[in-house]
Amino acid sequence: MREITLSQAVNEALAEEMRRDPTTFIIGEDVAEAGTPFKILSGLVEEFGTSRVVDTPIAEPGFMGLAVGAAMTGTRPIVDLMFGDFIFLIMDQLCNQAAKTHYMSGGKMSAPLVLRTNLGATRRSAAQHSQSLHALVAHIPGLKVALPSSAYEAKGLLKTAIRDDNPVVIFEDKLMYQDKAPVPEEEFLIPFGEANIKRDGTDVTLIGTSSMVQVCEKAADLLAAEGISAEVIDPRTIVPLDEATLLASARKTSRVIVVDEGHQSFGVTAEIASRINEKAFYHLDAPALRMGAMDVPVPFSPALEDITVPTPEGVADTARKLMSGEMIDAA
Amino acid sequence: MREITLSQAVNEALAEEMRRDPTTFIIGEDVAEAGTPFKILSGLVEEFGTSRVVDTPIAEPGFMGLAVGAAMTGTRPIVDLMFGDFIFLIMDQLCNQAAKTHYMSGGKMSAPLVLRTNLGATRRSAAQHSQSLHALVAHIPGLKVALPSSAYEAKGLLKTAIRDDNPVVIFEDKLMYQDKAPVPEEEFLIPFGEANIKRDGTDVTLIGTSSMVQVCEKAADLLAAEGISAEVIDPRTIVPLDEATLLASARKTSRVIVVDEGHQSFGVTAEIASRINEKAFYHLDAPALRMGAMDVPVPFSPALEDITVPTPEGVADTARKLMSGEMIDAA
Amino acid sequence: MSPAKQTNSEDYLRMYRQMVRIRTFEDNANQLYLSAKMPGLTHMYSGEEAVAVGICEALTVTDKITSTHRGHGHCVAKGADFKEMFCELLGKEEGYCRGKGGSMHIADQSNGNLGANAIVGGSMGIATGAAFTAKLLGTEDVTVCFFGDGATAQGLMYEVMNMAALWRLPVIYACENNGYSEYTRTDEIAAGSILARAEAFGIEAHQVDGQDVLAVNDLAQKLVARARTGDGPFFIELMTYRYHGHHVGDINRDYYRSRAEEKDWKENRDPIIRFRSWLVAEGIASDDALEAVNAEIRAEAADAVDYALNAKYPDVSEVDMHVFTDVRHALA
Amino acid sequence: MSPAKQTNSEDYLRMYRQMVRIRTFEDNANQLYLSAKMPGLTHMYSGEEAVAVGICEALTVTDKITSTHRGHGHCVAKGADFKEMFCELLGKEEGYCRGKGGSMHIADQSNGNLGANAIVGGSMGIATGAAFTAKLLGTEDVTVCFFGDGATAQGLMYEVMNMAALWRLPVIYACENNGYSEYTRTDEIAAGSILARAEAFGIEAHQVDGQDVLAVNDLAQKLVARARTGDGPFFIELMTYRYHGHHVGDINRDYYRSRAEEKDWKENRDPIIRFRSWLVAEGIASDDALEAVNAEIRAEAADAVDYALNAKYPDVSEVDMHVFTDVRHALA
Ligand SMILES: Cc1ncc(C[n+]2csc(CCOP(=O)(O)OP(=O)(O)O)c2C)c(N)n1
Ligand SMILES: Cc1ncc(C[n+]2csc(CCOP(=O)(O)OP(=O)(O)O)c2C)c(N)n1
Ligand SMILES: [Mg+2]
Ligand SMILES: [Mg+2]
Repeated sequence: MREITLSQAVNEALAEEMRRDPTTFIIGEDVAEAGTPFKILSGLVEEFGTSRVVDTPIAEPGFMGLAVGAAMTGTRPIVDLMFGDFIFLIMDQLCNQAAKTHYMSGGKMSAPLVLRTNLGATRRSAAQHSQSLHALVAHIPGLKVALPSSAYEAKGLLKTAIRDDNPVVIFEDKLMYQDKAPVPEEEFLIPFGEANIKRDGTDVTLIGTSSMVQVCEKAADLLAAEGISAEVIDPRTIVPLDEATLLASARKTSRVIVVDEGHQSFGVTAEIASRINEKAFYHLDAPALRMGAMDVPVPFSPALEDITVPTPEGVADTARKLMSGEMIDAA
Repeated sequence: MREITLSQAVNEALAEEMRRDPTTFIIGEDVAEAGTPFKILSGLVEEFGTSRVVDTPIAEPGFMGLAVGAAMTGTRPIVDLMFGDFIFLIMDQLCNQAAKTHYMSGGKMSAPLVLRTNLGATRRSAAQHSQSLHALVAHIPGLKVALPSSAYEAKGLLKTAIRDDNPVVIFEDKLMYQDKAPVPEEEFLIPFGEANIKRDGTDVTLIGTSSMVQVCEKAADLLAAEGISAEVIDPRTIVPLDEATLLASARKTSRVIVVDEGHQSFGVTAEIASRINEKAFYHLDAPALRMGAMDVPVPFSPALEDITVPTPEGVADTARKLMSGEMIDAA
Repeated sequence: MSPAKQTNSEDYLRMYRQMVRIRTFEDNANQLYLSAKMPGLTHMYSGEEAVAVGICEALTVTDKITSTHRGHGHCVAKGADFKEMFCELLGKEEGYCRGKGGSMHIADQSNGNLGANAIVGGSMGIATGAAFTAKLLGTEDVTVCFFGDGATAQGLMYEVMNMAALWRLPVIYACENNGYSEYTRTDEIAAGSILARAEAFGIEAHQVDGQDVLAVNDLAQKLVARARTGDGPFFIELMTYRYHGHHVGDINRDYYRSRAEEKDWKENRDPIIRFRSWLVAEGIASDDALEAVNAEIRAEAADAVDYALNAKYPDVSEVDMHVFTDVRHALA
Repeated sequence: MSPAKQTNSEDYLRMYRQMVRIRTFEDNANQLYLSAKMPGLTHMYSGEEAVAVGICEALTVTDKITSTHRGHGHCVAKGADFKEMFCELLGKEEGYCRGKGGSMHIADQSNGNLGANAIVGGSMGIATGAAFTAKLLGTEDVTVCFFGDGATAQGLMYEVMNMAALWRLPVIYACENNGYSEYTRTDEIAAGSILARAEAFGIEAHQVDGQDVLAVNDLAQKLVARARTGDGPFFIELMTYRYHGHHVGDINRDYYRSRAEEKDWKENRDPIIRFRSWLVAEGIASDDALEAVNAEIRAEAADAVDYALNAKYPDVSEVDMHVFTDVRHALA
């Protein structure tokens, strides 16, 4: 199969869906001629024109609010939020308005929009351009949350998101934009709520989201060399969450590590670990463990930044401890 | 001991601290002559004048940002955010600015401010005036988060918050403003990070936050009548979290239910349950269970709203199931 | 009051009727609150009827509006029925939002009312987005964004006005300046000039007497027509007054505004009284005929209240419905 | 260029020196980027020196400024040292923020620089709050809020201007209009008039040639003095130009602005060249003396870069320090 970058995958998904549905449009800062600072959208304005690839002023709350109203009245906005950190600016429009429109209207109105943004540290961009804030939106009922882990998922999940009648937030890993992966030429969609078992294993389950799927796979490689068989699962969407697949694996391996790039405390790992502990407790040899990013603002200095996020070595290390029954903490 | 309402307790805490420290001031909408819509601040503008009890335009991001700058330059702002739901409007100033100032400056600057706001449903105020959003701020490193569960805690925690050199968010339960509790006449502070064991018990631990402490106590009453001894613990602050006290209780009773009024998924219950599962796993007879508010926007209709939040009966019910080993889900 | 301009006296009578319907609706809602039959609380539109009616009468049914926490007036003016409205206020299944929204989120999609909003200024983006849709899809719909003087303090307004101006969107920002935001006088929270703020973005802005339904309607007709042909956006500041407290529970309000002031607005500038005298003076309707209209509306309201009080609450199984469009029960 | 007004030629020479220091700093920072010695990327201030220097030379050391993503110029102008600045850019322990902030968060509290900010418009509240402190505590400090033309699209600006105007806070909003926000021309993202937007809030607003350090300084001196005595707030729009791309990596920029335009600004309106000719023409300094200043600054910068390249990174144990003021290691 041909290989394309995550950036190209996003571009293709947008182009295909915009061809398919004339009510879709892209809105955000420098999305048109510049194609975003990450150059993800190159070529789209040439094909779809400035009425459907809309450059905005630097007014995130404004264009997010505009997208909500547009979605409520018959279009399908695809909002481009340049950095995931800016989600703090649009929380009101996203969480008080978009997320609640369908419910508050008793099902009469809806806001079918997609918010495309990103996550991920270690890009030397410091505390306001490096956050992974997906846990925040996952906490708000009414929003779906997708976390593609490669070009393949980036394309399939984005296409699904655009066709979904609910507000969907999709976080791309900005460090992965240039990473290539096999992506079929033919059209495909990835349904929401279906986890992907990246690798079968029997000893320990590594659940990784977004950027952390690769980290888990590398950890699994390290473990395999030592004869430890790790199963690696990518939930792909955290709302909805494919609990069944995660639980089946937990019941099979009896040991689980959840890895996510958001801050560990009050984050995604807590929810996933809790569900596994709750529903597979008697199958577990040890508690489901969590590895999130450190609970510190992301530091600029490379010397510090690199140690704030989970690494393959760190995950493998935790897995080894789980295997050897070394869970002193829990005793 | 004299009894005062939570509203009076807040008022006293503010008055005492404002007398003590001339750099403190209150800022928010209708805080002066009106004393807020909840009439919590009555009398303060008369004592401290409009330069220190400052009515603002309806511009939450603006006055929150102003507070950050004021805090950075030598004052101690106490921000009044009328409804906890409006926190979505100020997330950028709170989470990208205030929370990170100390860290990003390598410890050279700080933002000693208090954000007073509220949480709690069942007031028939619908989806945008009923949310309990404390999990969101607890996820952001650099913010402390206090959840008073009675007039006593409201006073003691608020005074501590005002003297703290870090940004602190304190969520009052708006349904409790008129509830009375014994509060000493003499000055007192409640340190952060010290849970309060409200009631000793041996069979099951009920960890409740804010409004849910009362719910847990009532559940404990119901259970006591059946011979089940429930320990009730109020963490009082979730950042910092008094893990030691929670773990000691979990190890003692072997059964834990965490009850919180925020949405259950990706919320506070997940973090607390995860920590207990992680660190007391081998002491538990069953997984630490979670009871949060339903993962739905808060509905207006009383017929629906009341069932979205945990109740004493519901908590007692879950405790009974835990006691009887009826954790089918986890098997 | 302006001279008669509409050729059709039916238009005048509909405007009168709609203003009386709003006032009557609010009187009943207030009664429901005072008699503890309504859950929560609500914000009365009484006194501001000419604003909603003058503007909405210039709109077609597919034109859109966004409303505020003080939203019953807009809802009635855009064509809603009493029965579904009272049901909504009481949290009943037959309400416009199946009881899930209540007073602060009442909406009526069938008439283009995109909903009340409990976040002050929260609908400004929505209104601008609705206008964006009209432009993108070429529907020719115009959107009116209602908001209060207090909402002009929200930064969102300036963000969306900028975009609306740059892209010439068919949206009209209608600022209902009733002199107060909650318990605070407008001049204490608004520096400079509200009109100039819109003009600074290159938006044509007008001030109008919000107690004169004909003046409001006249201006609205013109601006809506121009917006429809791509000449927008526009900004209107409508000078008006709310008769009740900020919300139904705001009874003792001497500390922020005087009774004399309230009395003056009610007695000397009431939009319904003024318009009624004018209708009679111009010979468009007799006082008796208008009195009959009032009575008919009172009866309609009483029936609707009665119906709503006896209507059933949504079944508890509805609690996790409508979280997502494609999941019947989100928690099942 | 304006005629000499300062009585002391030292003031002129300091302004010259500061502008050259900024340009030299940026040339070195750019070199560090191009030679892959600097982590991340950075936004160059070159071309805009007269803005930061003209304004900061009107401030005292305790007066405050807030800065932007394009913040090196403000930092130097407010009195910072090269060594700590380069250390910060390279993520070293001796940096102003112990390497935790980097280019986009560089701050220098000792000179009243409250920090660069990576959120466009993000510091507008902070600046207004600093002015609030001055008023509440009676310190008489003035705060200058630097921001770009692009930042005028952020609603926060209007929210805080409203409060600053209502409360007459000693803050000066300094809009560095360099014609672009990222890859977009200002007229494509700003409707109406930027000055009028401030004026609509009752704020006195001025436009000034941002390439003329004397004009900028002259205006700043006057407004700072007035703000200090309670006559503020003020708004200044400074017309200027950035020589480099939006950030150091923005090399191919023909698609959004022409080389001819860049050439024109660099050759005909450069603030340093203009001021240097003026200094020589007015007999305040000889060309040789100014050349010596340049050489001295170049040497200072080279030394600082060298120092920073060899300085040590913070110890990994620092990673969880400074999360809270009262907890040495947040994760211990
Ligand atoms: C973002 C936000 N802030 C504050 C409030 C509380 N609040 C509700 S109505 C209101 C006053 C609104 O004043 P105005 O916009 O003039 O409308 P009016 O009530 O006069 O019709 C306030 C402060 C809110 N609902 N939303
Ligand atoms: C809230 C926010 N939105 C977008 C960005 C990305 N961004 C960084 S600089 C910039 C352009 C800023 O333009 P302007 O304010 O004119 O400053 P200039 O770069 O021209 O100095 C943008 C869009 C950001 N950092 N913060
Ligand atoms: Mg008002
Ligand atoms: Mg610019």
